[in-house]
Amino acid sequence: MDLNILIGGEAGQGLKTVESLLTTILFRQGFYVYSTKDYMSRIRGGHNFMEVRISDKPVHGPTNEIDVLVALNDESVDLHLQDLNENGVIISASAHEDRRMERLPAKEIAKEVNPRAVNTVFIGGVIKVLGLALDEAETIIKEHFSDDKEVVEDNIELLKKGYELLDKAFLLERPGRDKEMMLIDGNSAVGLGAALAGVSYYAAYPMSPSTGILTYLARKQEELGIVVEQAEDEIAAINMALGGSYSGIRSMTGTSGGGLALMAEGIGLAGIAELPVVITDVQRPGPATGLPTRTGQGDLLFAINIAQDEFPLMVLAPRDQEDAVYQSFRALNIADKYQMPVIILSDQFLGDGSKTINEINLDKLEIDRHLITEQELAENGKYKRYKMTEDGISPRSYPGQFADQVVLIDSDEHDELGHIVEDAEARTAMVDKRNRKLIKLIKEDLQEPEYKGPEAIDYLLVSWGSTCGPLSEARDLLAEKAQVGMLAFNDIWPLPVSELKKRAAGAKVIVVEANTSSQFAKLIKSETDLSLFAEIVKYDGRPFVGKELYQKIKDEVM
Amino acid sequence: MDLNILIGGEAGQGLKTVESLLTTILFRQGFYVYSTKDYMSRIRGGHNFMEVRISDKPVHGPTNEIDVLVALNDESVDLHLQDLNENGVIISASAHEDRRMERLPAKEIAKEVNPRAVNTVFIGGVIKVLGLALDEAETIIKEHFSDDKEVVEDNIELLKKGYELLDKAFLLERPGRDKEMMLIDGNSAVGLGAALAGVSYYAAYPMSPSTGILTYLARKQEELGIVVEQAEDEIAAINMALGGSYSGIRSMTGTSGGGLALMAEGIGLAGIAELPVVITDVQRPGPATGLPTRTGQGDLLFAINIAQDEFPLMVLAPRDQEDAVYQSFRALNIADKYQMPVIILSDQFLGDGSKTINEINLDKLEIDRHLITEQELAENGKYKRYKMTEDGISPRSYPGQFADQVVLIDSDEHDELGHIVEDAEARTAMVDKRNRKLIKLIKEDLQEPEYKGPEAIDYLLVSWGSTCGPLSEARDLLAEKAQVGMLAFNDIWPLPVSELKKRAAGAKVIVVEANTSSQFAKLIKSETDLSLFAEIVKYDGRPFVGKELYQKIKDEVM
Amino acid sequence: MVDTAIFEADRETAWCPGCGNFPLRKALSESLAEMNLKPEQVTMFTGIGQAAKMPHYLKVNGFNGLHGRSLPPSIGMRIANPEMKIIVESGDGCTYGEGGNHILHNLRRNIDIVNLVHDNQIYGLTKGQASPTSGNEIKTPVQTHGVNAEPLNPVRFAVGMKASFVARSFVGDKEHLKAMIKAAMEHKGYAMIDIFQPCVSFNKINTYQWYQERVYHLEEDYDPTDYAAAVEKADEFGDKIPIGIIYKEEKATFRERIPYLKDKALVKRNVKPTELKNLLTDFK
Amino acid sequence: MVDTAIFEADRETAWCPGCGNFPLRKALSESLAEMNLKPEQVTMFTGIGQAAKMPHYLKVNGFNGLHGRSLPPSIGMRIANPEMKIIVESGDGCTYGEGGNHILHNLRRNIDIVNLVHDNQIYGLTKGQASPTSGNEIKTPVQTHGVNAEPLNPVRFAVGMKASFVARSFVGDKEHLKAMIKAAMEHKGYAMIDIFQPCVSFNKINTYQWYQERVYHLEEDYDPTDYAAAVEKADEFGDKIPIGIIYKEEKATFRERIPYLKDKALVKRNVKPTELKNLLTDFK
Ligand SMILES: Cc1ncc(C[n+]2csc(CCOP(=O)(O)OP(=O)(O)O)c2C)c(N)n1
Ligand SMILES: Cc1ncc(C[n+]2csc(CCOP(=O)(O)OP(=O)(O)O)c2C)c(N)n1
Ligand code: SF4
Ligand code: SF4
Ligand SMILES: [Mg+2]
Ligand SMILES: [Mg+2]
Repeated sequence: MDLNILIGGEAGQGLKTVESLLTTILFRQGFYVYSTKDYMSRIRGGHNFMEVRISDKPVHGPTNEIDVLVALNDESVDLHLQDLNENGVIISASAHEDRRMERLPAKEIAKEVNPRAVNTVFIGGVIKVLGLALDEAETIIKEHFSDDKEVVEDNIELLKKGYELLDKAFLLERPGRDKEMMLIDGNSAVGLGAALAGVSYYAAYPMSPSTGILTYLARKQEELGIVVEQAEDEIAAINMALGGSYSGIRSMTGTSGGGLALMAEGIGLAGIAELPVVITDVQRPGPATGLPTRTGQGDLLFAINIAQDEFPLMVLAPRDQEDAVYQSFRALNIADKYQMPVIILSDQFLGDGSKTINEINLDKLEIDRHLITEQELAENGKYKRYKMTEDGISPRSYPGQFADQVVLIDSDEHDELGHIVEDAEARTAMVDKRNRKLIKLIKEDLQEPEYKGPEAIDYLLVSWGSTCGPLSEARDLLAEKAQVGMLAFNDIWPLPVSELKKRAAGAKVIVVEANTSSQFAKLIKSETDLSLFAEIVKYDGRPFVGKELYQKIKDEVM
Repeated sequence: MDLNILIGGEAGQGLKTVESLLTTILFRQGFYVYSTKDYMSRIRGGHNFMEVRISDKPVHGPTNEIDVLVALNDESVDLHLQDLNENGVIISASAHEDRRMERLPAKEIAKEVNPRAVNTVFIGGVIKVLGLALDEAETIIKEHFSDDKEVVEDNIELLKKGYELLDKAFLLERPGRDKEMMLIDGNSAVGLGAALAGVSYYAAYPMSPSTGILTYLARKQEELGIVVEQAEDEIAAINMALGGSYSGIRSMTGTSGGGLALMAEGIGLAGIAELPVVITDVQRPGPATGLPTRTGQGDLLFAINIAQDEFPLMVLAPRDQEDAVYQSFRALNIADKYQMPVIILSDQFLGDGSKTINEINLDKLEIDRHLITEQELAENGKYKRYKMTEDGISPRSYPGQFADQVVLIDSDEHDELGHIVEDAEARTAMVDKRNRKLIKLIKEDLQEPEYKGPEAIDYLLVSWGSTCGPLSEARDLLAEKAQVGMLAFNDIWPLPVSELKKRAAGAKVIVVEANTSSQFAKLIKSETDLSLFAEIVKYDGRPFVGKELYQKIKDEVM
Repeated sequence: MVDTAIFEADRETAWCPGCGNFPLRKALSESLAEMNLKPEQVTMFTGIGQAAKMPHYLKVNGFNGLHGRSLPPSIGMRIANPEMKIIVESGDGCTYGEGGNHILHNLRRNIDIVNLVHDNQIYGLTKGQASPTSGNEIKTPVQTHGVNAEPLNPVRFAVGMKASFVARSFVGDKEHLKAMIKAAMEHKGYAMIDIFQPCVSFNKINTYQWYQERVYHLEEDYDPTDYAAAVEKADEFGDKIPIGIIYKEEKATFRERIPYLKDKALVKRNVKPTELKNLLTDFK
Repeated sequence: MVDTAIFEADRETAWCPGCGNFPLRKALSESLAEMNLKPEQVTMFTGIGQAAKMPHYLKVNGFNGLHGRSLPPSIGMRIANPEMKIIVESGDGCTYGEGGNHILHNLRRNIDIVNLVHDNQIYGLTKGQASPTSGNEIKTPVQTHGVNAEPLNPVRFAVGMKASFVARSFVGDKEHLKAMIKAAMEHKGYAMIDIFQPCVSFNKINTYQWYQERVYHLEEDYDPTDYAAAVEKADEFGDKIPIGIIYKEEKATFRERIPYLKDKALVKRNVKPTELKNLLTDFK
């Protein structure tokens, strides 16, 4: 079973609430859910739509075919009818000439009860069409509107009305669920990972599509006793975070491309001053303003090469919403361990999309701050912030931690104490010390990409970050035609190469990514001697779709 | 004949004047000169030195051996004695135990005449030691202090005293000169190229080592009738320049790494809005503040990948001071032709160093603004700023140029008129249109690297930008041992690959550059299928030296 | 007076129905028409935000640049072109937040432009976070317990900087707003108008009614050239909020301080490299 | 009082002999000692410039960050640590030029720090270009015909913003400067001192003598809490320039506006993921 519900309408019509309620209802009923948002950079009007794909097996991305088309306005029917399946259903307030049409005069129905709750009529209708029961829906409406009893009653009444008015079209059965699951969007996932990792300070400037991380953490700030601060600009944001980090607290920021550009110099400061910090870049198409609410993977080489000159940093790209929780947690640990900036490359598709994931396993999560203890200090004598060490990692202390010791960090090239130096030897030694940290990271912490497929393959598909889900769906389909394997990278820089070299041997390598110039393919070429067979790109601002990818690879490449 | 004069002392002792006068005197006497500056990021004190290398044949870079050591303080003797040639001479105010010592009690001598002109005594001394006549020196002192007759007289008196007190050690002969030559530093060269190209607006924020471009153009602004404006920050600088460009005037900015980082978003704006602009990045070691007055080539991949997502841009790196004039001129032409940002990658070595070059050939220089004419407009009908064209170049007009036509540019993705669009097709089409410009550029304007060496080679040395000079000196020395060729790149992005592929066939490729991770080598690998034999790097903030490079390549690589 | 219609200020927009940006656009296009300007004689520089979409919604030359960077490109144009009527327009977040450093220094430059700030005391386009002018009491998805910083009073700030023309207006008072725009356009030097512009979607505090109840016209005999009086008026921001020209000082503009520039239009400059031979003599 | 020597304010510097930074350092170290502070109790945040090298030249915790960015990292520390004495120190170019947006918004945040601005009315480290406070008459290699913009009067700007503590002092008057520093350190909230600091290498106009002839102490009965009086005093910048606390207003600080933060030192916060199980329930 694999079913896709599309809800279309104008900005300001409450699409997001419909999507969120429906997604939660279906999730609670035991379905695997994947929902995506396609919206314009405006507050009212235009055309937006949300898709909710459900299945009794895990779903990893969107699909193009529609089974239930919920049209909050007429335009939605015109725009999406072409994708409606033969046995699909249109739920709309006005009539359309299509045999699949089910009219639900929501406005009229709601007028008598509560006009503001008009969309709940549709929710009821959808549940009926799917052939499900109302019970879970009622619970969720109660939770959602818990503040106001009257509103709850109105909504339940309308839910029921919508339910009554339509007929069952599908006869879905609730899947059983043998373990705890969660439903989470990528932005909240990054925020959750950070919260679990003990982030105490999140300084950021609002920017679509990254604002969800900011608002998730802001919502939790009082409960956690942490501080979320809106900076005056992104330059302030990164420097505020670095100040927090210097002071001993885990600090983080997040933005999208244009904001990342403004943070570049500050990220370089984190590099030379050896300050841990995590920056999430939720990518959108650019450059400059570009398409503010769409998706893409165009920031890869910019992120890896961010800021003038060189310094160790790590760039990682979560594969999906579950991975995002763990990677965000891990990023904060790695930043602390190596005293360096870590960039998380997310994107609008991952950040705004929600997915059913396994419950986060808290027992697997261990925080290590890597701060020196009184005893370690005593062994070292005078505290040297940039002490030369074999692995390049200097003892880290924060101001005020120890009596009589001060902590000095510097954006100039410096000596072990943090004082400005200019001579050639000191410069070279300090660069080498910093670079040694990456060698250790590669040895101890780098994650090889996940492999999926048979041992002997003809084709090796390669994804990075959020393209994993759709490409994995494509691989499963392709596997019916040929011997196809797939590598899904989440660590991007430094680039892990052993699994890649191993799997690529004898296979035709196809790299799939959402930008125009195949940036990941370029990276592979500059870091290995591999020849690539094909590069598949997309840069229209829309996410990859598994079936589409399957078709494209089959037709154009294989 | 190949002779090197080092002048050492503290900041604030007037080293720069000594170097500049001496360099000019020797240049006027017909020598080929190459002078470099090694100074600290401070105003007084510390240890600075300048080197002036002269020859009767062209010189392309510094050397480490010293023939004349002019020590304005004692520390200079201590620090540089080790590099003094057997038959070298030390000129110093105080006595040192070395047979090569020539005492010149400049302070005492100057006290009686004019204490502020103390350094002129040394200039006189140097000229004598070299075995040259005073005539040219007198002329230049007169030019330099033209404002004040008394000062001129004092200086000439001291010049003569210094001359009288020392003995000839070298018996140089003035080389003949059969053509007009110029002596110019790299920063002025970029400024001069821009001035010749008709730059009307230079907006920048001071930053070592790029400030020389700003001050050169400021000095000329009144004469040229152009505007040089100090911005409040680098973000303003790039956006001010873009405003000028939009308005129809050639506009430019310049900075160093940290400032370039702050300009990243604005450069992306130039990309998507298709505004011509030239940005000079005079590289210094970083990241963050780093070594503000030293040299390096660490910004390469940052510059190529600057800003989020993708857009066509060009990056070029002048090979020397002469090339810098032409490349700066060319950069403004290319920016206008393709309506895109062009980054000039210079560095402190090139920017602060002065070289004897051939007179700039003005007849070779042609300005083309690529603005549409009234007639072209008429043929096109309504003006469309982003009209779809085969080669990706849309007709360019500026606001107010034509009655009834307005010019709209946009940082969002847009349609032909510049209005915001969000749909997938329009996005893809506009990205493709922009990208087509690079294809045309590669076909029509890309410069292959210069090749030097025999046709059949065993080794191919590769430089980019200012490393050309020292590497070329190393090649000449290596050519005595093996069949060695060399390619000197000045166009970096898009990367010209044909000459490289041709010369690399059958040769061992050795890439030489001033950064830690061999960025140009990475670029070659990602753009070609070449395997590289060796990568030679240096990142101590000091320029490459020909002989040193020769030694290193011979010992470690060959 | 030219026909207001030539400015096409009836184009479709992405603004919310009822938004204060509509009356602002109307007042602006009428002012331009009444000043007998044609679209090609006017250039609008904006940043990013709901306000900043303006150049798409009427016909003038437009530079829709980066968030926070509406002002800097306008300087480039003023240098290139002494004739062009330049309007810099953006939201309160764009102008006073991300772009704070530019307004700070362009008040000092006294560059001859008009700066219209759509002050809705909120970040509209990014869905309702606090802007620098948001009151402390406003709660948003980011400012969950209200705003931690004191609201910026842009007028007091600009008066404290002795900007050469500082005014406040309100989209709910079209005639006033038009008068302010025209006065600003006629003023020689930098002229800022902070314009109250209700955001019906995200700012539930500073509504049309909220402003209507508070704004009042400056007294007839108010003298905007009196600095002390201006400081006092600028500080009024509570139950009563004055609208009008709060401060005005005639002084040399940026262009006027460049002695050799005069009326020269650099956009007409024509350079021949061969005629610049004297540039080479410095290096000989 | 602790021994001033523990601050090691006699370290070698890269400053020019005779520079106004020397007396500033002396006054600072003496003030800290007289306030009984120890080096580890004080943290200094600076940007880049000659002034900004200060944390290398005396012993306190130091964050020598980016040009223009002296203020933002200090906010991170104030949030992490309520106890630490925080001094933000940098040049006029760094603070008011590149960093203008941060001072603009931190005046609003009223973050509890001391901001010492070395105002030499010039860019020292980059060899003498105009700074935002440079007078119009100064000519430099960039400002070849003088400065095109009006000089910023930082005190008038800060008073216009109603910053909670605005003072001006002069390195040539050590006792005054020390008194100002101590008052600023004791003040609850953001406290700025604009300090005249002659640059002997590049500013030949605003010399020791120039300042000496102009500065005068505020009258005994001057009331810095009187806004109107402060505005008037702030505007005096000519033949006579007042030094002292020009404006002062007690108000809630940034930390105080975060209700749940109180005296909590986040730097002591200890998190165990297994104890945060309730964070997962939102997603179930
Ligand atoms: C560098 C950068 N940071 C953040 C954003 C996201 N952004 C777009 S508009 C906006 C705020 C808009 O507020 P305002 O300027 O008040 O305009 P309004 O929408 O209220 O008219 C923000 C934060 C961006 N586009 N670029
Ligand atoms: C992003 C960036 N831009 C420019 C510079 C170059 N820079 C270093 S110090 C300085 C000006 C210093 O002036 P000021 O802050 O007044 O300090 P002073 O040297 O006068 O004490 C500049 C422009 C830089 N380091 N970083
Ligand atoms: S969000 Fe607010 S400011 Fe933006 S268009 Fe809607 S009502 Fe207007
Ligand atoms: S340049 Fe000026 S401010 Fe800097 S150290 Fe020298 S005298 Fe002081
Ligand atoms: Mg706003
Ligand atoms: Mg200064």
